[in-house]
Amino acid sequence: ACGKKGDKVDENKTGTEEPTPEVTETPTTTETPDKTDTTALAGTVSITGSTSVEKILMDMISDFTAYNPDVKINYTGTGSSAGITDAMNGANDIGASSRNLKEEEKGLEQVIFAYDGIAVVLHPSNKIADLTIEQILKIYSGEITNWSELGGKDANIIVVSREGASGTRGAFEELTGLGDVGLVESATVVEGNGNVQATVAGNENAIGYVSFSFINEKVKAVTVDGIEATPENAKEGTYVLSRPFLLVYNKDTASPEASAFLEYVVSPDAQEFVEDHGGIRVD
Amino acid sequence: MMKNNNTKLKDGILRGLIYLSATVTVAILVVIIGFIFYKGLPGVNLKFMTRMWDDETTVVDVSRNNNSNSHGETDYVESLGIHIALEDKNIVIKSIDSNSPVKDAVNMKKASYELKTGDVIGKAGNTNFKNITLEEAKKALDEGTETIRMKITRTGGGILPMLVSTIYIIGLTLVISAPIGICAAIYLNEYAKPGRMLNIIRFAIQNLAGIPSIVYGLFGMLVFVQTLKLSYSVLAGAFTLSIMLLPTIISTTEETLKEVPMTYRESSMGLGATKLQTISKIIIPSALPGILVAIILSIGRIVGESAALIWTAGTIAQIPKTLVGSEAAAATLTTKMYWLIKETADLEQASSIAVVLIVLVIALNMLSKLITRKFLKKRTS
Amino acid sequence: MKHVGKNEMVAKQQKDYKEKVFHFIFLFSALISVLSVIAIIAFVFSKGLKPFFGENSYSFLDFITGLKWDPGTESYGIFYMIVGSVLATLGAIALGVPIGLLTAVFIAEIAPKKIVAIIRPAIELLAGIPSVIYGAFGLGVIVQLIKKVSPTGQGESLLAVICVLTIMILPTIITLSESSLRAVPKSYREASYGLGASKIQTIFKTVVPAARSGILSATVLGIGRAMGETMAVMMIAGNNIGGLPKSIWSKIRPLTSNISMEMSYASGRHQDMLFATGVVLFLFILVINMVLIKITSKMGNANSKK
Amino acid sequence: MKNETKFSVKDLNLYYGNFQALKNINMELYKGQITAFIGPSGCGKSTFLKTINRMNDLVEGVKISGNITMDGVDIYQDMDAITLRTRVGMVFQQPNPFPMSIYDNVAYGPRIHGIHKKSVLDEIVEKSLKQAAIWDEVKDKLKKSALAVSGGQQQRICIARTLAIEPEVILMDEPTSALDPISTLKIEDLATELKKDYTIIIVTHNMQQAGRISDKTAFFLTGEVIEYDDTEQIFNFPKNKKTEDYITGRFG
Amino acid sequence: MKNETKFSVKDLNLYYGNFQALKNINMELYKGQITAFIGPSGCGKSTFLKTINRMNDLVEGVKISGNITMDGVDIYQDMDAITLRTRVGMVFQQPNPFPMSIYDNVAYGPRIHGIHKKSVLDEIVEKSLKQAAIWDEVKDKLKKSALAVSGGQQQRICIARTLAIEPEVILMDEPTSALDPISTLKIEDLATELKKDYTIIIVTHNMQQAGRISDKTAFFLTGEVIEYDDTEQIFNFPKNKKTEDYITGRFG
Ligand SMILES: Nc1ncnc2c1ncn2[C@@H]1O[C@H](COP(=O)(O)OP(=O)(O)OP(=O)(O)O)[C@@H](O)[C@H]1O
Ligand SMILES: Nc1ncnc2c1ncn2[C@@H]1O[C@H](COP(=O)(O)OP(=O)(O)OP(=O)(O)O)[C@@H](O)[C@H]1O
Ligand SMILES: [Mg+2]
Ligand SMILES: [Mg+2]
Ligand SMILES: O=P([O-])([O-])[O-]
Repeated sequence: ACGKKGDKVDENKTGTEEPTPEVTETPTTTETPDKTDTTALAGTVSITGSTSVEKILMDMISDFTAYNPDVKINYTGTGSSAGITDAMNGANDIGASSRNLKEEEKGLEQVIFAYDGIAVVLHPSNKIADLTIEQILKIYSGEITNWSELGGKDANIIVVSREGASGTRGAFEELTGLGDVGLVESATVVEGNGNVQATVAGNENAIGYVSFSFINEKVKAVTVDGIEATPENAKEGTYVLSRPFLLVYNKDTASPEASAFLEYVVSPDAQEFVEDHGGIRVD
Repeated sequence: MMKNNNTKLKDGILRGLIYLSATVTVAILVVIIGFIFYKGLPGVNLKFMTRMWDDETTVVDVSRNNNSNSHGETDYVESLGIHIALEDKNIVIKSIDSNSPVKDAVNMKKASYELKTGDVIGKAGNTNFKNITLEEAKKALDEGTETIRMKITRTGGGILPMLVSTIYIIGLTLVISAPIGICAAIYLNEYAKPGRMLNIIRFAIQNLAGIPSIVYGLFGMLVFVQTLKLSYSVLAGAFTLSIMLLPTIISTTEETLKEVPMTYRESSMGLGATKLQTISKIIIPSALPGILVAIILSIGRIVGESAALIWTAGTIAQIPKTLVGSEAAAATLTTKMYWLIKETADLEQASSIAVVLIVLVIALNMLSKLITRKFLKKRTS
Repeated sequence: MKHVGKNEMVAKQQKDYKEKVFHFIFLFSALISVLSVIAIIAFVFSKGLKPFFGENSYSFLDFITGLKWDPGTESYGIFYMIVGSVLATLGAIALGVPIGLLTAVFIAEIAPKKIVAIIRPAIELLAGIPSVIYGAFGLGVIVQLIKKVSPTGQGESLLAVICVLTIMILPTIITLSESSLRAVPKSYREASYGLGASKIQTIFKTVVPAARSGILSATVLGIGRAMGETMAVMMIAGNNIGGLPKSIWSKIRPLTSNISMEMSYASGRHQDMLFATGVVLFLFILVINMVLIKITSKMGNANSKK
Repeated sequence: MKNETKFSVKDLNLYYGNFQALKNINMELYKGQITAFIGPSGCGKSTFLKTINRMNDLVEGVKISGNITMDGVDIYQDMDAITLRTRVGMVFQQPNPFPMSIYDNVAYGPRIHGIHKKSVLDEIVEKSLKQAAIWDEVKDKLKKSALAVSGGQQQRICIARTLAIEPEVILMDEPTSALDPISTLKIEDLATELKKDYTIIIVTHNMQQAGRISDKTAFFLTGEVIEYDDTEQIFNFPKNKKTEDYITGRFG
Repeated sequence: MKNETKFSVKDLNLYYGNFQALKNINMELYKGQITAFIGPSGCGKSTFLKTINRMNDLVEGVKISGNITMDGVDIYQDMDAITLRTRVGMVFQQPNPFPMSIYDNVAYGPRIHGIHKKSVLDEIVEKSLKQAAIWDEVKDKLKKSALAVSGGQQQRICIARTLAIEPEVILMDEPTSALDPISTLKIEDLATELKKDYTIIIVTHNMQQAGRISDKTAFFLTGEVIEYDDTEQIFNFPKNKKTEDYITGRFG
């Protein structure tokens, strides 16, 4: 059930917007419970990287290993860039990324298993409900520093960003154009989606950005250019802050277990978990 | 020369400041411990201490039984001998009959996997239990072939893996660093010739003890995890911590060796003992309590360490099965606590871990006191 | 035992053999320890100095005086971090030493035994609490409190770091100061009382000055601890990517946070720069330790004069 | 002038916890004289000396009954310990200068009592060091550590430190036992010199010393005063057999 | 039996680094006698004593020239230090039993030398403690810590510990200076008793002690042996003025 993935990844296709089902043959052995076990997969697969994918990936792993009890899959959330770096060094079997690969990272194979939106979040008490990409850029680059400039109350904007390893940050900077201007020096930098969410939840004047799966009652997601931050809108492409979730790996060194898992993540069963956590299915 | 009021006033002010400072110190402690226990204590219970961290999903096969003693209850699945319930949109096993076949369930490897109350049924046969009513679930479970295949999820939420991993890392680190550190201290104190060289070595060791643990983490990640390809593993963590602890172990041990009176060495040698005999029979036994305290202090540091471990042992909540490789990655209680705050902003659960940590620290403190006291008694009696 | 027989000769040879083996084991352990010391130093320095030498090198001056850290644009300035770290450390010392010293005075000189029996273990507990817990406390309490009063409207700040570091160095200062206060000979106290001094006068004019070297080295150790703390400060510092702190309400990015935040994904020059940050930390600690050794040797002299 | 009472001790008993260290002491101590306390180790000499300036107050678990008056005033009832100690200075067995400069050592007492003017302090320091017969030896190194001089010099600095608070009485607890013979002689001379202006009470384990310098001698044994009389009397015609045994070196 | 040479010391010089602690010592020490070394502090008594069982080997930076023979064998050239120390036992100034039981203290030496049989050890321990005149006092608490008895008893346990390795010579460095008079007498008696079977060399600062127990006495001064002769001779008719001064207490 492996070895067919060489053709799955189009080397030239980056940042592809239309969710292309990567795997056409269905179903694989793993999701047909009535078939008696034909797989003899055994071994460990280590995944490191994006923290945004954690919730989705943990469910997928749990499900996959239930059917493949001899396979153990470890996931460590270290940030997308770290996962990609690890994959290039051979320090993991699979890297998880919440942004597209950069030019210098293109040597790796990739499997897109979900799309996700990046929600721009404010404290629930903040009156502001909509921001344009332009405004977001200006806030993050330090051109706008007070909420009153946006029609809010007179208070300094507390800009919260992610650590450098974050794929969410990478995607956010790319999609807003912040990458070219640079983050405002005084921005608060915290590690992890959780910390962004907590910091924004704890400060009326803060603004942050998180994966869709981190939207909850403690923080308020604004509409961007008037479009609500929902998976549907992101899928349609009207909500512009969206990016793929990918798994990256080395073609030459991928173990059968790793390959099987890479195949599994785009299967319908697995894709259900994507939906469960506010992501966008690829099929 | 009479005391003037000025002095009395000054005395009073200073005395006030002293009391204030002591109060502040105690208040800080009370507030911190109070905060942690207030947030964390509700989450500490037996399940928290004994369960796995992650949910565990398993596919099992169960051979139904056919003794039909129909109750007709909506929540009773006759053929499996279990009561089920709908909790949070999940179908959960509420109770299991004593002769229920689910006790003989086997997983995909045909190994026995006994179901327990609290297990969540995710799928039975071809029916997905997502958004299902109790009736539908009962029906799906009652129907079908002789063996039914079910997907079972056993909920986690416990810190057992971190407890075990912490113990592993403590054990491994001490196995590496304690003998080397103690032997090195013996060499430096009993064998090495005093002089410039020894002073330089001591200086270097002393310095190393002050280096921030994050620098050790940086070193460990690059050398052990990446260059030596140990990956995030207990061994990489233990190596890193060993190097970090060596200086402390060496200098504390040297201190205690120095406290062993010179006359013990002299009399032993005077009785014709060799150096090694003197060391093993007199010096080490006399220094043992001090060495033990050094080791307990090291355990305390291992328990509390995070910066040097996150990037060497990883943050995976699992019971490590090997020393290196991906099955060896292991989060300790402290690293997991940090991870929780960073990824989930769940201060409550993090505090629950903190409660366990504080209790652990108190226990270690008491242990080292006990040893010192025993030692003092022996000395004075 | 008066005469050396044949058997005893054999036994003696075995003794010699054992003696040699163990000598070797002890030496070997010492060598491993020394090697690990050398390895770390060599490794950290060689990686950390690499970016400043050879072709395409990064200007060391830009590194050490730079005010912006943005690996994406190849700017690696750490001056603002040094300032942040140093200010945080100084602040913690300025608060922690007086409080710690006075608490030590309370324990060593004033408190009745029963109270000491409660406070001392409490302080030992404070010393043993993992730093992450302090971070959590800082995040959950201190940052929230500061946010309420800060003109910037944000709790993550130099002040928050100072508060948490103060708490973290308190046990070090208290325990070391206390033991050096206790080590002051009774005769000094007697002499002072004999001259008609009050208890407080005796404490502050005689006992504390006599213990000053111990208190100083406690302070120096506190500095080292504050400078090297990582996880707790990272959670509450703000970690801005550039700009000097302007007030205690400003965010800072401590040197340790800088390493910790980026080491997971850094590679190439970026990684070397993190090592360079490590080297700077290393040098700070080195200087601090030298001061410590100076102080302890001075203390040794003072004592031997007695 | 002779035999004017400075201290009057009545029915003094002192306990360290349950151990009775002083038993029913009654004694008059006279102005302008040197009184010596002798007796074997542990007999209570130091303890008694310390009751006179209430240094025992600092020891935990001490119980005292009876009373001591100085110039007719009860020192335990009607005087606070700090005033008392300013009037009754003390010199200890081990020279114990503070770890500061010689000048600061001597100026310590005056400063404690609120004198901070440099010129006044300078004067007090010089005068006290002169009185203690050490001025010439240390006048060039007043700013040097007091620990950097010999033991005998240290002891005289300590005496100067005591003199600087202008006490009326000086208590000395074996002030020469840690010193060499030459330093000892210097201190003895000094004591004889000082008795003109001060009342001096000295504890010594050295019979010759007591004989050489004191006017009165009290012989202590296990917390009791066995005999108390003029020094000449005690040394030449002891009334008590125990005193005689002790003086002739038959025990102790 | 008298005056049979045990040790013969020739042109012995000893340096601690650059400091010469022993200067050109020549001396014969005799079997079955007690030889006492006396002299003021720092004159080299202990240093010389330690050269006899090569304890100075343990000190950094010691240089020794000249030679010492025991029964004609050069102890620095032809004997290893461990064998020598088994034959020449040593007792120190401070009683220094190991922090273990009385039994284990005495059995330490024999065990070191490979004796592990319980019955044999029991015998050795009992015999040694008896020889050291302490058996009756400790026989009921052999398993108790050796630190839990009085100083005098500790010192006798240390002597027993030395006797247990059956040395030929016993060196004692001020063995009674930390003890009370009664314990001192007991140790002196013991030494006189032991000299029947052992050659004893004792360093003492106590002239009376040297006079009471020794057969020969050597007087040391700044690293030199000023006079060495029969004890009676030294104490009654010292040939050297310095010896006389020291013995009569005129200095030191
Ligand atoms: N703080 C104390 N607590 C309990 N007992 C004490 C204390 N100080 C002294 N003693 C006891 O009181 C007795 C008298 O002691 P003191 O120091 O007065 O004797 P002394 O005559 O000065 O002896 P010495 O000549 O040795 O100085 C002794 O038995 C001593 O052990
Ligand atoms: N390890 C050493 N290093 C340097 N000098 C030493 C050492 N041991 C002793 N000395 C010096 O050698 C001289 C002789 O010392 P030794 O201990 O033999 O004197 P002693 O006669 O035993 O004196 P005491 O009666 O005080 O014990 C002294 O001046 C001493 O300072
Ligand atoms: Mg006394
Ligand atoms: Mg000596
Ligand atoms: O953790 P990230 O998904 O932002 O890389």
